[in-house]
Amino acid sequence: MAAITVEGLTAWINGYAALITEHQAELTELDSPIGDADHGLNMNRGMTAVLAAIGATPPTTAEALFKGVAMTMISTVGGASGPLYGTFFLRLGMTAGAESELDLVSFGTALRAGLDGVISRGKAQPGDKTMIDALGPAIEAWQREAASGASPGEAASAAFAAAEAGRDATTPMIARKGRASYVGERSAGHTDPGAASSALLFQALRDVLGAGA
Amino acid sequence: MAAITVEGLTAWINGYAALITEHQAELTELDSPIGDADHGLNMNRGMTAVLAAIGATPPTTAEALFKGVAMTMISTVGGASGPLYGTFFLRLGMTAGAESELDLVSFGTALRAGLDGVISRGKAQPGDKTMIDALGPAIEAWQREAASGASPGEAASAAFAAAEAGRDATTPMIARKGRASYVGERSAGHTDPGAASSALLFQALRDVLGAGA
Amino acid sequence: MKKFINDPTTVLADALRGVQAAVPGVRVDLDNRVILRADAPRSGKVGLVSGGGSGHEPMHGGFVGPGMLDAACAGEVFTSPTPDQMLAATKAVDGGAGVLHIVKNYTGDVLNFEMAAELASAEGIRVESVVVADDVAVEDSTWTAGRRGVGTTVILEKIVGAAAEAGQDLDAVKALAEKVSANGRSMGVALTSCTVPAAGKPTFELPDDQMEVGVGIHGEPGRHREALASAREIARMLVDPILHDFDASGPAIVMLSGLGGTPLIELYLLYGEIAPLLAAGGVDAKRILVGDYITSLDMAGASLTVVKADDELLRLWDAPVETAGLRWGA
Amino acid sequence: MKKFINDPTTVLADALRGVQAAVPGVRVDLDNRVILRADAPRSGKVGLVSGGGSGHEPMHGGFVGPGMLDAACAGEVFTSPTPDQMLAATKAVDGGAGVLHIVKNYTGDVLNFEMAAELASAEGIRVESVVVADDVAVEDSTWTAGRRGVGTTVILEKIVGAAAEAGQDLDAVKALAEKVSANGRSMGVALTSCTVPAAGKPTFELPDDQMEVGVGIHGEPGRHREALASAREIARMLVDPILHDFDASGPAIVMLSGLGGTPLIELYLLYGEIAPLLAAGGVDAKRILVGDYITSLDMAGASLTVVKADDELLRLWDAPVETAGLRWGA
Ligand SMILES: Nc1ncnc2c1ncn2[C@@H]1O[C@H](COP(=O)(O)OP(=O)(O)O)[C@@H](O)[C@H]1O
Ligand SMILES: Nc1ncnc2c1ncn2[C@@H]1O[C@H](COP(=O)(O)OP(=O)(O)O)[C@@H](O)[C@H]1O
Ligand SMILES: [Mg+2]
Ligand SMILES: [Mg+2]
Ligand SMILES: [Mg+2]
Ligand SMILES: [Mg+2]
Repeated sequence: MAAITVEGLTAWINGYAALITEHQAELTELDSPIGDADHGLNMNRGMTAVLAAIGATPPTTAEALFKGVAMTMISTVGGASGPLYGTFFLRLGMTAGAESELDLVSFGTALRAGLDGVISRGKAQPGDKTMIDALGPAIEAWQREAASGASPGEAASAAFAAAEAGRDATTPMIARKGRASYVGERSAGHTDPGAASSALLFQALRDVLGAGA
Repeated sequence: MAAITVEGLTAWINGYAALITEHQAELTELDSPIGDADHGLNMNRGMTAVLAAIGATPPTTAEALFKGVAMTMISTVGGASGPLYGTFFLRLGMTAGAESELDLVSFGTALRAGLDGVISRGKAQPGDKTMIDALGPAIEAWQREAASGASPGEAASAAFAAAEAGRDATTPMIARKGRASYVGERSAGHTDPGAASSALLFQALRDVLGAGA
Repeated sequence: MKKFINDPTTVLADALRGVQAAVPGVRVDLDNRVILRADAPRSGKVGLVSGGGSGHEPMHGGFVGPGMLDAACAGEVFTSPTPDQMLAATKAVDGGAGVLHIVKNYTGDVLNFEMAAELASAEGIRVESVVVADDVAVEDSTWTAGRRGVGTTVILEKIVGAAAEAGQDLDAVKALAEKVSANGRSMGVALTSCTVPAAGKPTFELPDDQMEVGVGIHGEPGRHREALASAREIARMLVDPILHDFDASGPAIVMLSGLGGTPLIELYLLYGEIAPLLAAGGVDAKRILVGDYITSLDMAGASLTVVKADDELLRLWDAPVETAGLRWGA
Repeated sequence: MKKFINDPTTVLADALRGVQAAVPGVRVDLDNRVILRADAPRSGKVGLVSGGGSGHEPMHGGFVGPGMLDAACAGEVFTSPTPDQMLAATKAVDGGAGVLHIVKNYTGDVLNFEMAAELASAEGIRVESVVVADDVAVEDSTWTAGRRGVGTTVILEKIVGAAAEAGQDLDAVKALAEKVSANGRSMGVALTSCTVPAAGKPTFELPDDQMEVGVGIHGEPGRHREALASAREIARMLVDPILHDFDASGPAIVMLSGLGGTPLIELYLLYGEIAPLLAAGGVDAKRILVGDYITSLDMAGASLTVVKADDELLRLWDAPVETAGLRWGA
């Protein structure tokens, strides 16, 4: 059965950091009409710090990798996204355990635990116009593909496609959580910045695991 | 010998008030580059109050008229011009005395006393780029014409011409008194607002006493 | 963007150095970005920790000192501080009687303080929290993030600070904080946007003849936009939503805070219009603050806060306080 | 022009009503536009009267109260008050020990206070005056109007207020005022113009990338204009002219005042750059104020004041004061 090595997972995080830097302005722009115009800044500050931390001592297990990502994000991002992404990676790492490689199903279980962490911390429901509207469908797709024996590339492609669809589905939603909820009905018509940064997370995974074609 | 009645003097003050209102924006404009952009506002506030005061109880002597003007200006104008014009009219009234009409020489003596009051209060020298650079030449011209037996109209025309020349002569001067002195050499090239309002005083006199042709 | 800064990315660190240089009686932990009472921890005293994004000065760092906060955590401009900052502050001020976290109701602040409380509890420190959510510009609902926390926070920090200074225990201090929080309402208006240094341009565009009614202190959009009105009309737009939201009659502590770019003469002028409206609504303004207390960088605007007060709250309000932002009796 | 006003012509009257509504312990004479200590006159105490154009709040009305001024006369915006206002104030605060007029060196202020002093003397009140002329941006000369009076006025009012409160007589109070005045220097910088309500447009045009170094508090032009610089460079532009003007080494009271449109976070940041420069110049900043104390309507900018201090001045500085603008120990 196909497995993902800790090197692959590390490449995923590095790729995510690069995508965040590339899309920083765009994420901040999305956060302007319905938030406080800092989501790109926040994520970039955090992922830049993550890159530096990983570069200093390359982790050898999934748990070490993701706990490191979590702690760095928690202590550098701030805002709503810091504790939420931090919790995501913390639970992901704890569930993945001290392994040097993960099969697709185990990785899916770990992703699901991360998502559950985000939900229990942020109390958002699907449809509240938050990052979980991208994370949820993406992780569901991954788990479905993994269960049906797909290749890593196939699973990642499906997850990314689902994340993008989930991100786009936030556009018409009326925000009920986070800063965007203050503008109430006027939040409709704008894509959620956290959903957009979550879609990038699965874009990075797809890029690392191959197009799966 | 020709005389100026208190009605004529009252008409002078009324005419001055009208000119100030008419030129308010221009006086404030002159006060912008070398002052604090309020000379027109200040003078208009004062002369509007003077009009109201005169209208309420028309004075019957020169002393009553000018003391009233002085007290009203002192209590409504503020800034540098309030006490200076106030002092001018106070001394003018005190020297003119409780008369219902004045000959040209007596009026000239009273004007001179007013000017002396401005100088002793403000300590400005001719050439310091202040109102006395218009008042001084104007009053000198009036006294010269009065001594040589000119008509009121002739004296007033000569005084106004001298006031205008005095006002224009302030343009190249470097201010040594008042707010304009803060900008030092950069005050050169701008006409002094107080000299401009003083020229209007003699324009009003000329208008009331006839062109003298 | 015209600001006294060296570099948009070092604003917070540079400003904290200024606080360190200018304010006696506080200690600035530059690494953790925490402003602390110089004499912290005070043994047996409940520790009060607040914090939030920067750009709202004097809140919160300006309220650290005897009779008010023990520590304030400074986040990046308009961004919640992080749990490790809060943990450092909590540990530094714990004198054995536990610590109260004073949190404004923004998802970021709430979540980060929650994590910090978990971490502090894991280290054996008893932590309680109060969340201020007083901005009547936002519709309240248990299904959403709820109201934003604004001006009531300042008044709460003063009152609760006096109680902690007087030796009240953590349960009492927490109950008092919840009482103040429940009794406070705020409403703001912006005449101009603020400019976040890192963004370099105004957060929102507001035409020269428009104002934003119900604006948030991070430049969040308000209830609506309308034509710039007179101070008299604006006073009504601030007072009415507060009086409609709760029964504010009786004694009160009232604060009219500038948002950073509005001079004091305008605030007094506006307060002159607010005072009769409050009186007509039965509000007896026993204590009044007019000035910059909770700001939004350089935004021109104002925010009105009304906290219903009883003798207990007024007595605690009047107790000595010695901070950069509020000082009396000391 | 975006301001909290009703009408450009009623700004002063409307703002004074706000002061009356908001500030306890003062009485506002709306007719004469004078803000008075509620308990004036105090028998046997030297009365302290200050005043000037409005638009510099909290100066001077915000400094009326126990331990500071007895009365402040409010002129129209940026225009000296008139002698009758000053006379009314002088009469209202004279407790038989005479009155000190505190005057900033602007021709209008000097002349109007002079006339008021003459009128008060004629009514049998002993009046002395001190004229503050501390702005190093202006070249000093006995042949001109001399330097403008700015920030030292605030520090003088506090110190002299403590001396008068302690019962010092008029000669002693006047001598003290002259000592403070002689020991103070100020320097300001503007990032933007102010807008006088009656004018409705900015007093001067300042391009987006320029600043005015040495600006006056009425928007008077400064020493020169130059490209907008970093806080670090601006700090040097404020400190150097002061240190070059006099030997400022030794203990000092230092004030960094915002000009009305600059938020506190920037003032602290700027002070963080000023502090080491002052220290390097031998200035031992014993007491520090950072905030809005002498403003210029909504101008973005700052003004630095350094007053050399000895034990006497520091002791008087620390004495209790209870005003809207400065308060401690009371
Ligand atoms: N309660 C929540 N649960 C899940 N995600 C949330 C919640 N609140 C906010 N978010 C996400 O966080 C994003 C905003 O992050 P960011 O801008 O970095 O923080 P802040 O709102 O504090 O400025 C939103 O776009 C949304 O996706
Ligand atoms: N010492 C002085 N002596 C005579 N005139 C003076 C003196 N100082 C100022 N002025 C006059 O006052 C005018 C300015 O008046 P105004 O703008 O009303 O007062 P302010 O300067 O207080 O704003 C100047 O243009 C000048 O003519
Ligand atoms: Mg945001
Ligand atoms: Mg002027
Ligand atoms: Mg934020
Ligand atoms: Mg003026």
